[in-house]
Amino acid sequence: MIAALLVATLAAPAIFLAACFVGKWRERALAWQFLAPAPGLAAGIFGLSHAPVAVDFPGLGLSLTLDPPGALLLAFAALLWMAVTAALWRDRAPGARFGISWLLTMFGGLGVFVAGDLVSFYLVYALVSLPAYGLFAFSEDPEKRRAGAIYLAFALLGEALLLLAFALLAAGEPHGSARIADVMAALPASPWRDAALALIVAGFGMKIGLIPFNGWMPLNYAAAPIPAAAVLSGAGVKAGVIGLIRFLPLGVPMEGWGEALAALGFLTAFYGVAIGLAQRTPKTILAYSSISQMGVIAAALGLGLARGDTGAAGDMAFYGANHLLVKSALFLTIGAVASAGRLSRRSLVLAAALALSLAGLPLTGGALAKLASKAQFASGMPALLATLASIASAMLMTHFLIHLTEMSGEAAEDARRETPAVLIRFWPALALGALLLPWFFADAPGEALSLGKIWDGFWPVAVGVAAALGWRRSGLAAPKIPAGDSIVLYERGFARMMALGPVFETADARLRQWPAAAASLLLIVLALLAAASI
Amino acid sequence: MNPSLLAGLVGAALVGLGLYGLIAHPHPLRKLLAFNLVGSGVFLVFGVVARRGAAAGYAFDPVPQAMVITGIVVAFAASALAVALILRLAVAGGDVSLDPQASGRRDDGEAE
Amino acid sequence: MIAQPATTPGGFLLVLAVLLPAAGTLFSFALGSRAAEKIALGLTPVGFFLACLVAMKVAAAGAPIAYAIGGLPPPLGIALRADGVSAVMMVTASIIVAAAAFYARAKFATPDGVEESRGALTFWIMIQAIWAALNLIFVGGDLFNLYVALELLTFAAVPLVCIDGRPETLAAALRYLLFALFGSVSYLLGVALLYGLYGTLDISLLAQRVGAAPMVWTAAALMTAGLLAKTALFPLHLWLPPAHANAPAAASAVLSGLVVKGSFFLALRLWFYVLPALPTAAPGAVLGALGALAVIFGSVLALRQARLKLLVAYSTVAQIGYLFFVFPLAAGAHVWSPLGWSGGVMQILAHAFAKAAMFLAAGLVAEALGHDRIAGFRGAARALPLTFLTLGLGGLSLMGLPPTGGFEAKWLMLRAAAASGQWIWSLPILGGGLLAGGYVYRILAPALADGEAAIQARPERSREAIALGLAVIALALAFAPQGFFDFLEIGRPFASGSAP
Amino acid sequence: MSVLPLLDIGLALLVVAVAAWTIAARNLFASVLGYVAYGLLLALVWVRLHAPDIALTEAAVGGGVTGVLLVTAGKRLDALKATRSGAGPGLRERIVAGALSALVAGALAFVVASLPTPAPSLAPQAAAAAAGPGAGLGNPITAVLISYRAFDTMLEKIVLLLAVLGIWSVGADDAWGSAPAPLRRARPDGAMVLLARILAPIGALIGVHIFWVGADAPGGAFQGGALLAAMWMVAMMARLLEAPRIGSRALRLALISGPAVFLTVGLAGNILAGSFFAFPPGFAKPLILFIEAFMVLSVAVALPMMVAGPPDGESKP
Repeated sequence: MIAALLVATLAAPAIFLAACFVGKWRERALAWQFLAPAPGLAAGIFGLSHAPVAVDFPGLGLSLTLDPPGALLLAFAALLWMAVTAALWRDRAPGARFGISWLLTMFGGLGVFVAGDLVSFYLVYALVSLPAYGLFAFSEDPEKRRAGAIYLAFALLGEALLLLAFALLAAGEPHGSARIADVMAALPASPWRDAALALIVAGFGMKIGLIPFNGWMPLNYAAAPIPAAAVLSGAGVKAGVIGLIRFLPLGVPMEGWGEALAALGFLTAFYGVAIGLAQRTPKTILAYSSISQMGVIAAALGLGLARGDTGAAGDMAFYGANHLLVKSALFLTIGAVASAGRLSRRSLVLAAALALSLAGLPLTGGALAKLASKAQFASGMPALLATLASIASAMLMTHFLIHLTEMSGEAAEDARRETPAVLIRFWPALALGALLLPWFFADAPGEALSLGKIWDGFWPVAVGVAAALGWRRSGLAAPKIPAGDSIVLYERGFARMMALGPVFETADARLRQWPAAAASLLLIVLALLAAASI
Repeated sequence: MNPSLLAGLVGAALVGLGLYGLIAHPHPLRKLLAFNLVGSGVFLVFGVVARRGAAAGYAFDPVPQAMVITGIVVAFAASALAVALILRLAVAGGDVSLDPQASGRRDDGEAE
Repeated sequence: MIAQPATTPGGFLLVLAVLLPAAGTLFSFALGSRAAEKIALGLTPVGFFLACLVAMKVAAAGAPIAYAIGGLPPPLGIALRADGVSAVMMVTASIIVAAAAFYARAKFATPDGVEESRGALTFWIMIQAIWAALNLIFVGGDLFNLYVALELLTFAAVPLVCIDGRPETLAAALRYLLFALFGSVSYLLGVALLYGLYGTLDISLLAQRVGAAPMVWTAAALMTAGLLAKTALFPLHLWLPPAHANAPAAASAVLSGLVVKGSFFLALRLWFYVLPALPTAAPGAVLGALGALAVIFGSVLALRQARLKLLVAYSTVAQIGYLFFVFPLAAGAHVWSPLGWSGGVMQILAHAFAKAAMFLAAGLVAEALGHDRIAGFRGAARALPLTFLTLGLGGLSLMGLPPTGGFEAKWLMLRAAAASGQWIWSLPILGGGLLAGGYVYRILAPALADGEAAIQARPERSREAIALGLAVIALALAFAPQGFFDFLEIGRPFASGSAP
Repeated sequence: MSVLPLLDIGLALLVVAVAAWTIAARNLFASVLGYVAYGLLLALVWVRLHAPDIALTEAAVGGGVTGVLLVTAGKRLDALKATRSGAGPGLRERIVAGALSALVAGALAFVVASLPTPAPSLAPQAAAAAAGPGAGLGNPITAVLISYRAFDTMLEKIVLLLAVLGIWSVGADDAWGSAPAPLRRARPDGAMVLLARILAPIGALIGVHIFWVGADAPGGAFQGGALLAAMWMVAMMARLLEAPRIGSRALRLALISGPAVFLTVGLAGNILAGSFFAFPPGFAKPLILFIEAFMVLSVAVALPMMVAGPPDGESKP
């Protein structure tokens, strides 16, 4: 049963995709593609109680697996995809180019949670990364095209790093198996362990926006229409989280590696907030909040790695699942607020609860997420940093709420146009759902309701909110930092690299002159002779 | 010095001369002559191998000699094809240079 | 090495596979261009069937099949031998030749009212001759016989380059011919030395006799350099971009997809079948380094082309580079050698199908838009969806993204590079993939963008389908089962089970 | 010390000197003439290497037909003012080129000088096979070409055919089917015509003779065919004969006849003698002569057509 569901998780989007290649079915396939994640949803829910499961198809070299962290993220991601997809195609009929990009991204976004061998994981990971270009970059707007090109460059670079990482993983497995479970079991003893780990952290770090690979994310979310930003920030980024969970050897203490990743994670968490506070557009602020939150996840995974704690995987899956719901709901909030014009008091409370959930506001899902991370941030320096991160998050989200209410007319108009009417109408329900749903999946929800825990969760949020409001009242202006911060430097470096192009052209033109080519022929003879004689 | 070694050295010298012509001569017909020099040098090496292989009542090993005959035919066919191209190019363009930059002719003109 | 009978059951198929298209060229020449088209098209299914039969025989025997021509075994006679790789290459060649032939019908039909036309006769004869030459290259067991095959290939390929008679194509053809001729004599010189050393040119006999002597290395260096000149490995690529970019699309597909692989295949034969017992690590590294330079230079230059066909041609320069990583990655009898070998062969196949598909598609684009300037592609994908789907799928394979044969090739090569500790080769493999991403993006991003492309003539659906079919094969290669890779090991010296 | 080694050394020096002249000559035409002389000298070297068959081939093809080809090309280029082509490489490049060429030639000389003794040879096998597959052929080279390595020879004839078609294909579209331009535009003078009238029939007879004895003595299909071709070219230059239209069916059939008959007999060998390109015992010699006769025809027609070049449309019917 569960095996069939796992297969169906991949087969359903594949079937819809195949239907798109028949001209007369295409439109209908795209309109009904909201059904494609249904098997994934079922598999996720079923998997929560039945995981871990693994199904192998040796003839195809394909394995599918589902473990509890994967099941939780799969269920939430499938739910999000279904809801947003259904709303989007009910409201309007996006073109085939957008629709197929959407379907491909969804295919990959569900597949990463069940792929059990290196090659299929690589395939679905590429799907969740590359086709997303089509969701926002085909535009007359040069800023969107720029965002697209940068997005693609990072995605391809990440793919390249991971390909090498996977090759090292496969080479370290003595029996030639490509199953993730097998290669990870062999990794601690592998001679390429350190290189593989570095590539894994860098490769998946690009997806989750770890510094210094964070710059593409704000550009991407600012350029993407709100439904796309919702699924990309919610479900898409979690491909990087599941990647780290799957490909970090969490059961074996890795001192050094763990600490390094934790430090990088915390650095990213604070860096994201700091740069985010200097931004003014709600979408960009949310992007920096994502960077910061992913930094927290990376830090927790790093600490888990250092201690050899497998529990970090489940904890961070829960943290990520909560972020998945909340962040996508927050993007929809921008649309809802924009179309309402002014926020009613009730809506403001709801939006604030949603936003501050990311800082661990008590009674929200965020409180549970924060509780889940406690095992990693138990005491000492990590605990302190985690608390500071909560405060910082609360500041950033307050900053977001302020700018949400002060959106320019043009930005509001864009946001209103981008968001499907259904989602605007049902926004309060969606927001409530995002706040409450995690309660049904937490291990011990009751614990979060104890007074002590409530106080623990409350005071950092209060401090953060107060600090943000105080800062605003002080009138101190934040420095102007362009969205994407470090990306500007990369672009400059890239332009300098592109300036090398003519150098290559000149060299090529020289080498293609007859005398040079003929002399090369003789040189090759002599070089081969010399090499063979050594 | 025995004749076959001498012929071998002549072959090597011809190969060297031809290779120099290949690099240094801009005119394609001169390159074609250089090719024929290298070719005949290679055939001489075959001839030396054949002569050294004299055995069983034969003054030479017939197999490499037969290969030379095949090789000469192929080399002639190549020369004839190259000459046809050179002449046609001279008629069409008036310029037979092989390096596009030297003649100002670019090789990235429109396709079809 | 296991002694093999000179002629095995099914060996006669190898002779037929060569003679069938050879006879086709003769009959076509006598009967004129109208008949030549029918003969060439009619032979394609037969040739495909023969190639499949050869593959089945090899698979059934689990060993190479062979044929001693005239019943006279080597060293005096000439033997043909087909192992796993030969059979796979024969099937590949037959598919791509067939695709190019059916695609070319629109351009190279003999016009009504004319008894015979120049372009038609030339195209239909030369494509059969290329096919015959390739089949011989894949199964030839004698180095001099292979020289004749190599010349047959060159003589058939050159006229295709200048078939439209424009001065720039004539210049390209002349450059190609002259450079290839020097490649041939270089190869032939090596052959002469090997004969002088060992008194035979039969590959398997030579493999038993060669030793690591300076004379052997001289012969190998000369032969290899000659073959590289014909393969257009950087920096010997002077002739390739203009020749492949200016030939008609169907011809470019065959030239880029197959013809350069012919001489490369002989380089494989030389290093892996004639000299497998020798320490080839250092020359292998030289070849790999040239390959790395080819990948980088070819990709950067492809990135900077303004015309689609030149871009695709420079991409061939880069993709040829990947082939040469097989020399450092598959040499010897190591545990990783099969990985490197499979990766190298997979790269041949993936590039053959992907590049043929892309050239055919590029031809359709040029016909439909009246030009092939990338800057003028805005909105073209909406007007020519199938054609740009073909370019996209082919591009995916060049980039090495899954699920494509190009990915499979890079995946295998990277694993071989990691396992052998030669991580240095992973840099050009990955860097080339990134650059390929760049040039594929340059084609597709404007084409997929909004806009109205001015279509002059809508391409026929059947020709679009042919190009797409090849791209789909390049995709399907990713799903090759383990049995396919085991098949590629049949007959490879040092393959598991036949270690010396 | 006998005279012969001195003669050998003198010949070797002369060949290298003439070769160097063809490379060093400033003038294109001078270089071409140097090459023709070189081809004839080379034939002598082949004689000294006990290779009379190759000497015949070299004299007929290397000196004769190639000479006409190159001289004609040189003249036509001269008429088109296309004998110069850009500036050559500079002095530094020339020095590098010289050094590289010398290195490769040096390596080659070293390898040739250190070829193993005793030399490996297939002569014993060829002698042994003379009783079998090479039955009845006194000239072992003919046996190699038509029997042991028949596959090479048949394919090489197809190469010739492809070259002919390749040459034709560079012609103009609207000239297709017509005859190539005459080898000489000008009307020849009487002496030339007379020479041709006398020379051509005698040469043709010698050509047929060379083919006929080629089975047992030096000579054979290619040498005979080449001589016939040369005589046809002499006749064409004297305007006694004109080049045929390339669309002519007879010409096409003559061109393919050699490889086609070879291929057919080769295929039939599988049924009649148990293997492709094998000859049934007892019929080997007549079959070989039969094949060679058609090869002579193909060669005799192919070489002049290759020299004549693409159809030019002026003699269109």
